[in-house]
Amino acid sequence: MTSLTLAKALNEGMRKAMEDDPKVLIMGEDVGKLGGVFRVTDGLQKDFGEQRVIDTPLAESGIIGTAIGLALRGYRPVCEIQFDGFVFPAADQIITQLAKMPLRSLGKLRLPVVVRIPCGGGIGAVEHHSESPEAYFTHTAGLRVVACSNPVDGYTMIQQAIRSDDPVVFFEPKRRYWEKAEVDTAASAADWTPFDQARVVRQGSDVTLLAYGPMVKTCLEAATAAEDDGRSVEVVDLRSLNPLDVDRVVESVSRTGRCIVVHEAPIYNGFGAEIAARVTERCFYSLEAPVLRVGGPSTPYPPSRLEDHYLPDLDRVLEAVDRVFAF
Amino acid sequence: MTSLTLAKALNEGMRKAMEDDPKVLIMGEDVGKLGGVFRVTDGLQKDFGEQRVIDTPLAESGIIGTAIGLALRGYRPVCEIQFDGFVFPAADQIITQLAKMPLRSLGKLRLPVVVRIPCGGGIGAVEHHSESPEAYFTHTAGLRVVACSNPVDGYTMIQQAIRSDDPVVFFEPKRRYWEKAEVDTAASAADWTPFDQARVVRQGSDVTLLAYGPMVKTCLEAATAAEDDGRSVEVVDLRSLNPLDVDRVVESVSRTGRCIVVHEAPIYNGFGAEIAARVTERCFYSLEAPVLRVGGPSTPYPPSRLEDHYLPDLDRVLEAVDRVFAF
Amino acid sequence: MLTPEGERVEHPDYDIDLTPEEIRGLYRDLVLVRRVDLEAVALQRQGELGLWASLLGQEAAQIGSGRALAATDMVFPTYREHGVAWCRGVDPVNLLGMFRGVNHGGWDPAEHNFHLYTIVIGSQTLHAVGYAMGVQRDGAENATLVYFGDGATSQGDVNESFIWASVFNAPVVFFCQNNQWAISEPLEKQTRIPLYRRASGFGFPGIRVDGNDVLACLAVTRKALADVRSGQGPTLIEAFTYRMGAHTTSDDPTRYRVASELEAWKLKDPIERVRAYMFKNQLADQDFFDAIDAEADELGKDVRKRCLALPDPEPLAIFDHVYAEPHRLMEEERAEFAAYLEGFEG
Amino acid sequence: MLTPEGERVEHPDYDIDLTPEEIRGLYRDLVLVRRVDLEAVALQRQGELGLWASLLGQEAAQIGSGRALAATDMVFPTYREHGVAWCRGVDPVNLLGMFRGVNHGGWDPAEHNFHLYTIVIGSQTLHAVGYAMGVQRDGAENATLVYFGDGATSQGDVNESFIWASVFNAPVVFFCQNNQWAISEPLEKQTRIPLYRRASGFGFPGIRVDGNDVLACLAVTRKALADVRSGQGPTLIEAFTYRMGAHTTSDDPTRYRVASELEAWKLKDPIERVRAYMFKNQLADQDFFDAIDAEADELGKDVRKRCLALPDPEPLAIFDHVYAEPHRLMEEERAEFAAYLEGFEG
Ligand SMILES: Cc1ncc(C[n+]2csc(CCOP(=O)(O)OP(=O)(O)O)c2C)c(N)n1
Ligand SMILES: Cc1ncc(C[n+]2csc(CCOP(=O)(O)OP(=O)(O)O)c2C)c(N)n1
Ligand SMILES: [Mg+2]
Ligand SMILES: [Mg+2]
Repeated sequence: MTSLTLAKALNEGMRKAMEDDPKVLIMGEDVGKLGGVFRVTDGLQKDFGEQRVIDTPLAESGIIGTAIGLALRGYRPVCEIQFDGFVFPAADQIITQLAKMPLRSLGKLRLPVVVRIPCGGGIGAVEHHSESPEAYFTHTAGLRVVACSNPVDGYTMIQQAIRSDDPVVFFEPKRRYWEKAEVDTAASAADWTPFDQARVVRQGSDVTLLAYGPMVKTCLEAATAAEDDGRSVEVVDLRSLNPLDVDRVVESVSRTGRCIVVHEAPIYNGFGAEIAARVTERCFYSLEAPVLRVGGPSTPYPPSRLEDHYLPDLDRVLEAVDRVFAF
Repeated sequence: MTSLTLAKALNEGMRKAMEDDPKVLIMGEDVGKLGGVFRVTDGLQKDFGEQRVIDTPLAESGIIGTAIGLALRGYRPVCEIQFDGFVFPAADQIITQLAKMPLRSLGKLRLPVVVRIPCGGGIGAVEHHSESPEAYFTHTAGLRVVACSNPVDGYTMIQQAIRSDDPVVFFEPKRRYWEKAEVDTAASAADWTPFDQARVVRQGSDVTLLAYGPMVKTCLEAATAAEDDGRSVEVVDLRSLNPLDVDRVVESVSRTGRCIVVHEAPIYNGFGAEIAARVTERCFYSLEAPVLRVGGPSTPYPPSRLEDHYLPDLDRVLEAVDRVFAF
Repeated sequence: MLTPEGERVEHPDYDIDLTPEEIRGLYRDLVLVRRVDLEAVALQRQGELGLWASLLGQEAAQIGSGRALAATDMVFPTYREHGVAWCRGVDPVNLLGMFRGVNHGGWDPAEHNFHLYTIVIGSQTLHAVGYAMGVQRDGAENATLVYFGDGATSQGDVNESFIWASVFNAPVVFFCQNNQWAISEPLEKQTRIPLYRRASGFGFPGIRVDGNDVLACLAVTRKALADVRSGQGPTLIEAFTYRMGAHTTSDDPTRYRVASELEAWKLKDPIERVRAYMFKNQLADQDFFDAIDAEADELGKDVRKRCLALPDPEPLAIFDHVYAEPHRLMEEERAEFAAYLEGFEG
Repeated sequence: MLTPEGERVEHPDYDIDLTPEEIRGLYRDLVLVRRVDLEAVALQRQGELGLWASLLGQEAAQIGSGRALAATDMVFPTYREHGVAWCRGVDPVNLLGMFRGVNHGGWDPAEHNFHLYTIVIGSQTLHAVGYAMGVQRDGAENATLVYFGDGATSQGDVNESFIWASVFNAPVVFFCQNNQWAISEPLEKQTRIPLYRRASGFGFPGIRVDGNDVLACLAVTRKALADVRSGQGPTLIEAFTYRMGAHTTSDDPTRYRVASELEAWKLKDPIERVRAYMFKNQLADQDFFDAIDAEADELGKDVRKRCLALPDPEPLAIFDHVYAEPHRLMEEERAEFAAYLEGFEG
């Protein structure tokens, strides 16, 4: 067991993947000497050289487009998008090429490309640096979309994503980069939770909170606080957004009868909408109340002095818990 | 009253807008002499000249980016994206600039830009020519998103979109371009249905079908067919996807107790998810069954020989009607 | 190197010496790919294809460059490179699949070192550069050749690919078929200077070649490929040619271009000049030409027959190949759809 | 035109004749914007700003080009153009808003003909070209000037903007401040030839100017603006300069660049050379310099004071200005949020 921050756990995970497979490459803006603006790739260029850790020109479409070409040549590129809000210049390459080329080739071409995106708010940043664009990608068939919430998952899921033969959009909650946990880097990969599985991170019987990425911790805190009101709150870390581990979710909600989805992204047509629709379809008769959604307002991310109001927090989650019981 | 195809109605609407306001411009690939690949801009360059109907270089980001600049200079550009699948190179300009600049300026800048997108399948086309990308835009705060389903709305809604001071993504169901209806081009604009309002296009009492764009006609046909089974089906043409005319929808669903959303886009995190989640929240106690979603499979759009299987049709809608009653 | 009248002209920098056998081979290629193309247009007219993008007029650009390739070189085409596909040994019937709507791409790119057709304008240029960066990392000496049109040069992706190729000195050759039109838009909507000069702004050589001269295209492409193989970095080739047909079978060029332009280009036909040259220099006799024509007809018939026999995919194929690894949602939707279909049969 | 030692050199093509008064004005600008910048860095260090992007070292490029503008010209900046903002009469405190997190852009672009700061690299270049196309359509003679960095030249958007400007002969001047770095990436990660040469590939003139020479920047920009006003089309100016500070206050340049580079550029300081020139030529006396320094200190204090007084926005401002016209969803969410907030107060 080693105590690692999320940033370091991801770093160690990539390092391990690069050691295991010489085809694994890292590419992105400032990923080399600087080690990325969050230092997630720190030291990798020093140890693996410029051929494997590539500081690219400043062009996100170029990053993903050339990563696709490298994958076609047998490489496994791990691309860093510097901040969530800068993924959009790459949208075309991700949506029309990365996601669709495998089907286009009737499975003859596989694109093991990982697109790492530090995401979410809470760090007092300027515009475009605090967004949660996951819904753009969960709606894009052909991609896997996952989100890690803690160092253990950071370490394992990044390696699983790299090993996957499917393209993976990998969300990292930037405001959790510096939070620590004990990571068992010696555990066998066979014992890791598959990266398309959800995990019940706290058991409860009255209401299920569904979250991923940065909001898992917030929900755990809310669950603890709700205990004082005598409410037993279950928290599920979804981990995989596409595919959703719907059976585990349904199992939980059928038991608790109440469900709240929590994410930072704007509510309107956010990923919470898919969960709410799907869970309702499967759990219609066990639901005591509609699935509630707690998320960002359906507005662009506000200036940082307002972000504490914008982002779901303990109070907002607890208020939703009250509401779901009041139904 | 004039009998117009949808394509011609849109053409006449744009012509009217250009006559009414010299600041209205048309821009896009092949919109000039060719009149667009669907002839929706036919004759406009001939009559308004190359300064107002601009054949652009082949670059969608450039189209939207320069349209933003033109809007900043006081123009009202109407941009054509040639096909749904080609909007993604413009994703960054639409999502980070067009949608967010008004807020960024605290309302000092307004961007009356219309992005016209011929959308949807059913015309036997090759890849990228049959998609329904609306969810990418409904989730993007700052944009209005509308879809017309018939010539009357084509004629009026395009003019309303052009007059709006907000950026509007305007979906046109390409397989309906050649369908005709009587359009009253003399009616006063004050009498037009506001373009952010839904419309009940068929009244019924047992189940509400919610649709927009190409699926409105399909739903109307299904409603007629369901009559034979003694089922009274209400059909609502949503018209505006952001904002959703939620009160009208809720009014209908509260009455019928059953709701089915129909769209061509892939189900997973599609716009139907938002409707289902929202309607369920508002109508929880009046719903006899969960809101069902009929849509494309959560896969990339298939080769055209499979599109009849992929696209929701009469049978798929009727099957959902059966299911919603069986709940 | 070959005038429209079939005169052979020497060029100081780019000379090639071809055997009569090789010249005959090029002629055969040109005729056969034109024949396949005509057949495809006919198939479309008869409703057997949803669409076809004709290469008419661009045969020399494609065969010249395509025949310059080594088998181990990799190619990234647009949707119009039927002639290059031919050079890469792709069965012409496989090209028809996507236009008939039975698939989105019907051959194995690895088998032919010929990537799938790409429809989103310009996006393949980045794939090609990435692929070439992979070749570099492998320490291999293969070249990568990427095709795109005049219109494509306006896309951000194409310009980014120039930047990447130049910064990484990637072993890639950019082959722009300037056929003067991007659907209805003439060249001046994309540029105000000749396209080959674009390269100079990115720091690598650009060259214009007569795209209707198969020998010139062959010579210039060979040289550029040799350059990248020896580590000299990218070249942009602009093959100056003309789209003799409509953009695709859905298009109506009479709306935007004048007949005289077409007539002028007819005089520069890429096949006629090779034929004239061969005649003049007795590289082939009438029997040879007749035999090629007969072979072309056979090929056309064969392509037609096998096109009609292309099977429609099974409905459940919608869910195939979307993911490489098991994916819950796909399995669930597939099962639901299978049940739905059974409902009809039952 | 002004050596690092403060010698005035003539240039055949770009000469300007400035009065001593004008020179003193430029000097004052340079000193004041540097002072504002230093104050902002200090404010960030003290937690009053979330971030700051310093212009240190780039003052001459910004003041030279900014002072070349006519009031009716339009400017599109990046996030670092504090010196240009100064020339456009934007109150420096307004620049701080977005870095403090109280807004995303704090001035009225129309009032100053100075667009908002744009963070998404390169996207403003297309806005500038579109704006210039509007100017063209108005039959007006204003120029548009757009700023971007060396890193930005790799973005598709910037290259598309070159294409559009060239095809439409748009009255726009591209001003690239090549400060040698894009965060941690040196110039050679973006290009292998000088950036000004990029323009030639698109068919318009490109020129490199000493970005630390305020007179040269002024002269070259004036000429380019005059050219576009008289319909001669776009120019790309590459101002060769250096980012003396960190990329932003979040950055740590010691991880990726050597101190000696910084030392070398210190000798080329844009302010020192003007001061030396003025001294040598007795364009100002010590009193003048002292007065400017005092004015700078006053300005710094004033900016600090007013920065601290910038009010935080009201929570419900989240819903303001997202749409120009009434929007149901905004109204609904605003009402819900208001009720939620009241719940706490109650
Ligand atoms: C991103 C994108 N936008 C638009 C289109 C529609 N489109 C298909 S071909 C074409 C013109 C292409 O012109 P060019 O690059 O010169 O190639 P050519 O067809 O002449 O071979 C256009 C606009 C597309 N396929 N992709
Ligand atoms: C599209 C996009 N990608 C990445 C970033 C993150 N980023 C901010 S500044 C910067 C470097 C910009 O370099 P340059 O263009 O040279 O301008 P400079 O900062 O040196 O003035 C990067 C990568 C961004 N803002 N936008
Ligand atoms: Mg062309
Ligand atoms: Mg820079």
